[in-house]
Amino acid sequence: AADAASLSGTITVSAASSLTSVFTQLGRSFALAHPGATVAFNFASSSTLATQIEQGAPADVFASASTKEMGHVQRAGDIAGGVSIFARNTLAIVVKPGNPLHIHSLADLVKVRVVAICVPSAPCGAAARKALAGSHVVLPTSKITLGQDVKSTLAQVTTGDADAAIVYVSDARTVGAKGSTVAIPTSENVITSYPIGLVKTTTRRALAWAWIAYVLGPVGQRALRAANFLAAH
Amino acid sequence: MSLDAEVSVTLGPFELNVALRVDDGEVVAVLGPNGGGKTTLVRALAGLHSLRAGHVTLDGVVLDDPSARIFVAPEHRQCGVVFQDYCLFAHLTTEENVAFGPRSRGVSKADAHHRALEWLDTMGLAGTAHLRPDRLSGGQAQRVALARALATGPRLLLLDEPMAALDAGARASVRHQLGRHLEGFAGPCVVVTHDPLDAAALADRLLIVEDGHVVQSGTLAEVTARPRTAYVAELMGLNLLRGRARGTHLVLANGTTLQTSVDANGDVFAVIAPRDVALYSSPPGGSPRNTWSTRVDEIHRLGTRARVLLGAPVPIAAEVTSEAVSDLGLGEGAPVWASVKATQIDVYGA
Amino acid sequence: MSLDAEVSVTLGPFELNVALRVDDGEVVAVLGPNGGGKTTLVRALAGLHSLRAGHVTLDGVVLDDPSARIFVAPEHRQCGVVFQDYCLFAHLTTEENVAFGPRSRGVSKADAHHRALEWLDTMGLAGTAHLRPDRLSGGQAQRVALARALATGPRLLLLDEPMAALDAGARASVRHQLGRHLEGFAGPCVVVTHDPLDAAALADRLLIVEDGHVVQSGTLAEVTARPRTAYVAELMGLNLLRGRARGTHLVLANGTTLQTSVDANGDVFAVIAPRDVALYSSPPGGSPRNTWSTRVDEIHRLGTRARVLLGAPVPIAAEVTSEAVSDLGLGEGAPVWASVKATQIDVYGA
Amino acid sequence: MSIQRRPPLAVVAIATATVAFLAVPLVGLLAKVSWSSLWGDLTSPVATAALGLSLVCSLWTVVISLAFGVPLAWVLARFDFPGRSLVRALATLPMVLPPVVGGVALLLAFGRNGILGRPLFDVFGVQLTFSTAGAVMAETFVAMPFLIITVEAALRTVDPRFEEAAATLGAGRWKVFRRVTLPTIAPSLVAGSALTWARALGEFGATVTFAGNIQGRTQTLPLAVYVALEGNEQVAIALSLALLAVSLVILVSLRGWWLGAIRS
Amino acid sequence: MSIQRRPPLAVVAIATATVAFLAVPLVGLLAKVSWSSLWGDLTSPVATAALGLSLVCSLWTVVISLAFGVPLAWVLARFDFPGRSLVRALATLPMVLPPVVGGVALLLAFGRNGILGRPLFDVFGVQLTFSTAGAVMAETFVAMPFLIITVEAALRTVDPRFEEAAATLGAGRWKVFRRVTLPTIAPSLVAGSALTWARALGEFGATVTFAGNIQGRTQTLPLAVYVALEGNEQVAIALSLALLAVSLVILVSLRGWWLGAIRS
Ligand SMILES: Nc1ncnc2c1ncn2[C@@H]1O[C@H](COP(=O)(O)OP(=O)(O)OP(=O)(O)O)[C@@H](O)[C@H]1O
Ligand SMILES: Nc1ncnc2c1ncn2[C@@H]1O[C@H](COP(=O)(O)OP(=O)(O)OP(=O)(O)O)[C@@H](O)[C@H]1O
Ligand SMILES: [Mg+2]
Ligand SMILES: [Mg+2]
Repeated sequence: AADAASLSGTITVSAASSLTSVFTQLGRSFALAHPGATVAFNFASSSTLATQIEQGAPADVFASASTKEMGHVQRAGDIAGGVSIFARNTLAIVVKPGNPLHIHSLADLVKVRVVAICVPSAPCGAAARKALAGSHVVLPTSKITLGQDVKSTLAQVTTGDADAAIVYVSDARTVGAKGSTVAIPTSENVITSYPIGLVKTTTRRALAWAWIAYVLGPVGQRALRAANFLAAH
Repeated sequence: MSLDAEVSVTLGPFELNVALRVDDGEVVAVLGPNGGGKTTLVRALAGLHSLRAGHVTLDGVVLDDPSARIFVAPEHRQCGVVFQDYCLFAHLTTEENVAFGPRSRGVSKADAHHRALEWLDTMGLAGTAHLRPDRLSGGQAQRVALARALATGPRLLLLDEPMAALDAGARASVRHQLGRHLEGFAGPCVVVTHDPLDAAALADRLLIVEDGHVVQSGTLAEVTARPRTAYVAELMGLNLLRGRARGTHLVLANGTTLQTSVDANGDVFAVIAPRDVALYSSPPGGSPRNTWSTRVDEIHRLGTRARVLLGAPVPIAAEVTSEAVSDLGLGEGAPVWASVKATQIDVYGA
Repeated sequence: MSLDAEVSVTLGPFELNVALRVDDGEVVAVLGPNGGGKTTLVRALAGLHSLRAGHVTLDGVVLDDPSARIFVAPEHRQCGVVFQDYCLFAHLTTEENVAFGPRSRGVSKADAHHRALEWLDTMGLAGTAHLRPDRLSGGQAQRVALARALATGPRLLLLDEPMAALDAGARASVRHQLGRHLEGFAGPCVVVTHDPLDAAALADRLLIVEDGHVVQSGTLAEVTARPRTAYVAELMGLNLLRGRARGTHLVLANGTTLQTSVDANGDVFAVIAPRDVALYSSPPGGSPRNTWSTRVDEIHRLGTRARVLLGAPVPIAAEVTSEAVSDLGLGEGAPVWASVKATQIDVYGA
Repeated sequence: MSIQRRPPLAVVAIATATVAFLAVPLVGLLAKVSWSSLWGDLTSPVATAALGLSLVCSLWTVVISLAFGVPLAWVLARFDFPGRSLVRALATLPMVLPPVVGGVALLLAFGRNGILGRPLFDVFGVQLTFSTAGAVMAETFVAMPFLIITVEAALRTVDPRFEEAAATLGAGRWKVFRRVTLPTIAPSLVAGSALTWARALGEFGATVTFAGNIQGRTQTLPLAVYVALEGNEQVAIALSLALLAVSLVILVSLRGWWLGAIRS
Repeated sequence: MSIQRRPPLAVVAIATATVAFLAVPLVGLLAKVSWSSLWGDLTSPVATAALGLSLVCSLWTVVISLAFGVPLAWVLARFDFPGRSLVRALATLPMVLPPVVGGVALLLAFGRNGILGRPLFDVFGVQLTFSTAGAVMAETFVAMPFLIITVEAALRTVDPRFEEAAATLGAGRWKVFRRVTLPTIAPSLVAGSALTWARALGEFGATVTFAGNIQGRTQTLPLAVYVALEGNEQVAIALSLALLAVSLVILVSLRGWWLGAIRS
């Protein structure tokens, strides 16, 4: 680690909104571990974050929910050094409490009125499409409602009137009594990766690296696993 | 009778209490000082103020009676109203303004516009049919308002100073046209005016409203002969005095006594025409029984004549020629002698 | 002289071309038929219409001159204006309305309100100081407008029918007050009015504007004596004829010849007072040199007198008593004989 | 001609700055357009469906808002009743609510398990969520307050004496309202409709939450833009510009036409 | 007293239905509140920071919109210049733009690499993204058009003769505007400000895109609600209700006070 002086100040971490609760919690423990340092978070969808960084917004670290957005930013030359995968995720089906329509697999989804899936460009949407294609399930567009991110996709079932949603396991585990989770077998499932990297224009390089190391390190990984993410490797 | 109304309206601190009967075909002129309640009366009759008490009956149909909980909405009263400030619709042309009433009463569009054009023509406004009110002069606007009210073929006509903004020529001719129309008009008509000439030309009867009350009513001749308030006297150009009569002596409030030729007793009004008041620079001799010395308060010039307002002890006006004013060297505050013949003081019970 | 203006304004199809000079302390009354351009003139002088050509000069300072590209904004002209429709600010009380001007000219709030209250008092409106204009009667509103214009202490006064809505009593007293104020007023003043009495009482000079042009100007006596348009003649209650004079013969356009007592030649105006026109039911004998048979067009009743409008060949009005009307059995369309003495026809060059 | 003075320089400067502030971002968007692919982006089935749906839904929103909002505005402006200011505030609140929460609130009221939605579904079999009607409903919920507030304010400035004059001419209340009141407030009515329409056209959060994002049924243009934005910014910008162009044409042309129509 | 008639039944029915439509969803929200945790949810540092920031940003938006939007509205309403209807439409477009695209447009204009943002940063070192000023800017961009449109419409209905009368009394243009024009359009000014404020208060898409979602700096209440929705819907509803309550109080009290202040 670098010397304490360079580890004080504030960094801004642009993070995908699915990381909201786990990163908020990690930020607090990071601040405790590094007195004088604070982490400010900027939670939004990965693509919004990418646009902001391309337009020169003063972020120090970018934690994306997909390798695609990260690739974008990287190709634009806005990332200094390499990127690391710090977490992974996999899909599940969430249905109404008690599974009234008896959904047990992706194929059963053709029975329902409306399925909520993330927009194709969002990482969860790309993954869901890949999974559906992999198991040869074709859903007509009139049965698909597109959620702009995982949470709003999930909310279409928990709050709204959609019958099923394909979301990340990490999100599916939070539904509680408002829904039931149907697991997707590994053979039909898809795994997505969460990359993190240093934004080139950062002025607090040392602190930013410290944060990345913290997320990749044991504390970070433990917290991510507790939040139902899969380990990075 | 056709319009029978007893109007009690309260507007904040102002109270109006007026009883009024107007026969079919009769025209009643309402006169009175500013703020007397004339417009309020018109609005109450039109249904724009609801009565606190009393009633309005037109052709035996009750239009408003708070005690019986009857109130007929303005649009069902068939009153033609000319408003003091015209209230022309700014978004409609003159023609459309006049056609509005017939259209509202279900006349077909073509007929309504035909009728509107006829009325505009009658009012000498044919050329303005396509103009919006903001393009009209004040007098033109007033004539449009008149045409608009008449075009509905109303049962009751309410005209609030319908000629105040007209020029002298238009005034005479509109007054005449209005007079003819009113003669032909079957229903009752109420005209508010400040001009005794209008009243004389148009109205059968006068109603003087002051401070929310009727202070006098009757034909022009009756009202002129026996004014009962300062306003009426001033309107008719007369001096009005109030006092106690003892035989042919009239004692004013300030103790001054005038000699009259009428035998009376008790509280009386006395009327003196200004032209019967003679002015002198020194004590006059001769027959006039009432002669006193006073000062000039104000001088109002009226072309070749002048009105000289005199101060205590008898505050009246004298009308003399402009030459007399200069001959007598009159100016405001100047001393002067005044005299009135006893026979030129008319006395009647208060 | 103090106000010197040559006003050319174009408003759509309407053209105004008026030259006007008013000395300090002088009051000029502008009269004319509805739509003649009086209000337009006032607005141009106040800077609310810009000139197309000409100039407005006040105290030697050019306020508007399109050729020199000079235009002084209304707020820098120090004109007190009373608008024909008052234009009181609906969101301010009477007092605040009157105080608005002084406040705008930098007077302190306390002083402005003090001054406003004084003016309201002068106008007999002390009781309405805290009211909004929608609570005022028409006459009260007009007096507030007058007070508001005077309270700014203007260099030039422009009054557009300042007394049209006043009751007879208030009218005389406001006319007098206004007259006194105008006497004390150092600057030039222009009063638009329809009432020759107002003009007589207030103005030194008259300007008659018809259809955008000055058709006549001069003192009241000059204008009365020699009207040059039908409007002026009607205003003064006179009959105006136009024709060619050959010695003491006057030939009208329709060929009718009248005998006069004035030797003249060429195009002339002839004036006849209505009371000098005598009416008979059969051909009269006697001295009058002009006698003809005609029909009654209209009858306008004026209290105890009536105006009888006669048809061809000499379209003039006769003024007779109401009794005469019934004695002669006059009605509209009735045949009648008329006569005028040669000495009662005044003739002057056109 | 009444004098037309030039506006003071300071005001012109401020106004210009304001226009610049509002316009420069739009110019920025224009600069980003890839003109070569523009036509293809705009004529894709997804884009045309979304644009059509947006127009349909937003116009319905304006119609419904006029039909229901103007009466409410009239009652609020003209009648004194207990709780009036509360009702007025209530009518304003949907504007303040973050749109997504507005969508949640609509779900709670009109969703299949909602207060009114459950009986509606159980008795009539009507389901509003995931339907075009639901999209219109979401837009109306968010946009109608703009109409109500604008029209109410305008109604308060109408001089009642003109309405009174119309009544004495025999015009019933409805006729007075249509022939005198409405023409008088025409500018505000047009302005309010434009605000409502614009708000509805840009509506995103409430629609996506309540009505969902189903292509061809509830995927209005902003939703399509969002979907595109996550993947292909070019398409998103192209769609946004299409929205702007359509709005521009409609706003400019409608204004003149509408003002004219009401007055005649 | 002028006659006060009862409104026609049909109108009352429509108005009531409208109020119900707008109110039932709010009732639905209320029913969802977990009252036990409400106090804790509302007094968390995140919630109070977001609420404070929302109020600050939205009030700044109103102030800036008044300062810049009213002059523009005046110029649009009173002066005829070539391209006027284009400028008016331009001022309307930010309302139509989906807010997220509005945010992108703002980035393209005022981001560090934007048309104006780059010189601003290079010369003055001013960076608007991720700053509270940026949040205000985003809200202003989206909300100011509401003020401009409302005020312009109102200005068109003002009778110029009153302004002329004021001018002859010696009031300069500024004084005429302040003492005659503004009081006359006060209802619309208040309405427009309320609309602007409400729109700014609910603003989400443009803010999150342009200014980011940084707690205490740019995380306004709708953004906090969004973040809360990711985790805990209860908190999101509690925050929304706080927003509603604050709006209710401000709208109801401000209206009376403001109208009074302008008139006096
Ligand atoms: N809405 C109102 N509220 C309270 N008082 C009012 C209202 N309208 C009028 N008044 C008062 O009622 C009185 C009568 O007003 P009204 O307009 O009837 O007088 P008017 O006789 O028509 O006068 P004018 O000849 O000047 O037109 C006035 O003192 C006026 O101030
Ligand atoms: N804004 C305008 N545009 C076009 N024409 C107008 C406009 N304003 C007035 N006019 C016309 O100009 C003429 C003169 O109007 P003005 O108001 O000056 O008459 P006026 O002499 O004051 O009449 P009145 O005695 O009736 O008040 C009228 O014919 C009127 O129709
Ligand atoms: Mg009156
Ligand atoms: Mg005039």
